[in-house]
Amino acid sequence: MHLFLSVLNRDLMLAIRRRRELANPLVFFIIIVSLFPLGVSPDKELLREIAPGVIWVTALLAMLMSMDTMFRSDYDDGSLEQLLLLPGPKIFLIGAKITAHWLSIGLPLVILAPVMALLLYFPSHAIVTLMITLLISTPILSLLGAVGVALTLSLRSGGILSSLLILPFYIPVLIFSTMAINAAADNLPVSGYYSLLGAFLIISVLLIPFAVVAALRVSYN
Amino acid sequence: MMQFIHKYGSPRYFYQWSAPWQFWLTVLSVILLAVGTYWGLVIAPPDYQMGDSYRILYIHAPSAWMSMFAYMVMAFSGIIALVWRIKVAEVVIGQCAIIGGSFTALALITGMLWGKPMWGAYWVWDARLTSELVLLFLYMGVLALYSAFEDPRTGAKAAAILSIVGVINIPIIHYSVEWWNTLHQGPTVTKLDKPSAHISMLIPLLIMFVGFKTYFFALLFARVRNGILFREKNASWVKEVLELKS
Amino acid sequence: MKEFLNMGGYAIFVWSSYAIVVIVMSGNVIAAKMQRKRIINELQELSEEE
Amino acid sequence: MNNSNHLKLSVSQLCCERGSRTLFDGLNFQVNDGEAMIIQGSNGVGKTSLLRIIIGLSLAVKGEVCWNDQEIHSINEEFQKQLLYIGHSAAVKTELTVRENLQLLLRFWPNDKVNIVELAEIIGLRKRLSVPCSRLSAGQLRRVSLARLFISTQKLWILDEPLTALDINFIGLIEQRLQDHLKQGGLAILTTHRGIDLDQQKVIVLEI
Repeated sequence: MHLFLSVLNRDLMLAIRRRRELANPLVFFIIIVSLFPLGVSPDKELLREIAPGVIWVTALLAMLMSMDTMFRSDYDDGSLEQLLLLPGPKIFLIGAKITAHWLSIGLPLVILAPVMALLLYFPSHAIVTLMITLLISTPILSLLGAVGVALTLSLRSGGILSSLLILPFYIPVLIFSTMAINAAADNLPVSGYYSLLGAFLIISVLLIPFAVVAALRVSYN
Repeated sequence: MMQFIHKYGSPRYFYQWSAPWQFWLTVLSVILLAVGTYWGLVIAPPDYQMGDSYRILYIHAPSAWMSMFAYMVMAFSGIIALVWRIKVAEVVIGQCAIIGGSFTALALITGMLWGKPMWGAYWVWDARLTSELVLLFLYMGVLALYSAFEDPRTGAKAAAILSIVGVINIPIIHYSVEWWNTLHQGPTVTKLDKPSAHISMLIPLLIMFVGFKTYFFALLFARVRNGILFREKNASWVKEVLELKS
Repeated sequence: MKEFLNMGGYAIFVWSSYAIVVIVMSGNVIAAKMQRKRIINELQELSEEE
Repeated sequence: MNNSNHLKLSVSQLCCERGSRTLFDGLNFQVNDGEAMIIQGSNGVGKTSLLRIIIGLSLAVKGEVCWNDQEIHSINEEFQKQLLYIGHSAAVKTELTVRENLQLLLRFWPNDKVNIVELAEIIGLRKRLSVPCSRLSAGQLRRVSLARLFISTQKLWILDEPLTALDINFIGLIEQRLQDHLKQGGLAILTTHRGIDLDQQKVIVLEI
């Protein structure tokens, strides 16, 4: 636990120092979402129709963009191997790094999403659902992304490859989240979707760190 | 268990015992595929609603099935490769990805060719086609990752981890797609599925299933044997084998 | 024979899909054979060097 | 076990491959407490790979590494408690100041006998404590990472090219520190191009 906290603290400290770099995915998110009305049409009905999908896919891409920051710099300057050599279970270390990543990218996205939803005339009563789905799902995106990044760490062009590997795994989260949001927009019950997404989150939290540790071992071989 | 795996997984021993298997599986698959195709195209009666177009399913369904099966095999050998560090299992992963990928492509193409007359469009976001498409993406990922490493052993280990994560995800993806599909589409579309049970239609389907399976294993054995020869090029037994060959 | 080839009007779809399957599956086999040839040649060169 | 003065690191029948070529095979050696081993060899013979295998970061194709006769992966925790490894990348976060980096070192490898200022004094960066490491020279970065040596309570030191980019008097300091470490019954394994003068009869030289 001490390991978890100290690594989390370290990564957050670094995140604060890198805030400009970390802002990029958020700016990307804002720009892409605002491109859709320009590209498709400013028609209220249409935008309201596509809003959940647009916001979700864009958020997903923004997360992917930021994935490389999770391990890359630590791998390059050799501090990742130092961390891996710390006594204590490695999954705490990994968990801490993923948590830090989510706090510095995922959480801002969740907070930003409602604003973008308003740009797309998304009904305000469904915005809470939008935020909750993002709140539950973005950690899953961080976790899955960690696997991809860890696997491609030792490769030159790791970034793009890792997103290719991971995107298919994002599909269920995307489907259920957007379905939940649409349901909320039509004033249908959404608790079922929440519990499903919650189940995904729990499974991911329990299993994925082990996969990441294994992947890092491979990257160092 | 462990000794068993180590015994049959040692490259040299595998190379020996797999030879006859490969041969007989090849023979068997040729016969079965020939019989199945003839039966499916000629003997089996046309379907009362789909007419003759349903005969495509005799190759579509087995391809789709094998594309899944190949992924399972890949993930399973991935586990073996990671847990017991068996070289042969590592080879299997890479070769299996190639074969499985081609089956997935076949399932997609034949599915589209079936869909055109049935749905009037080459592509419909039908649950089965969609998850087949996702499966193709997964295979692409594994192949891309595997070939990205210049050291094949590292590549195999990485691909193993990815395919294991994938095999846990496939059911989730599949059901989420099904659900999404049922929500977004009317049930009017004829679902892409096995022909409505009539015994004379099912027999050729079964024959084709077995034929595809034997074909898969024959091909897998062939490719894995090649892979082993390459991987073990410095080992003495390989040289012996080759002296016999040359 | 004619209406067999005609496949009740679905000829293009049925035959093209069967053709593709045949091409791909036999292509796989040929690829494996060529892979084997390539590797064996390479290894023989390797052993001749020594 | 840890504080018994009969520590040893032994390597048996170690084999390492990169791609298809074999870097080394059947490698055997043993290092006892108070001994230092210097690994020499031209670039690309696998010095770094060997160190990575010894610290358990990457796996050998064959053979095993033992710490006090126990295979290191079977006693991961205990082994890593005794291990200090410094690779040839500095592992210093350039976004952070010298002080923050030293704080990180002390957080992950605690040693209440030392405080930041003393530590900075030793590595000669006292006046630059609040300078971001991105503004340090290569040599200074190296010193920040080598600060590990001066807070170390670990018995087994594994150093990959520790002396690169250092000036003469700091090299002297490091050599002194190594001597003390060996005197206190520590072990050291290091790779280096330039010679390093330690108490000669305690030094094993391994050529790979």
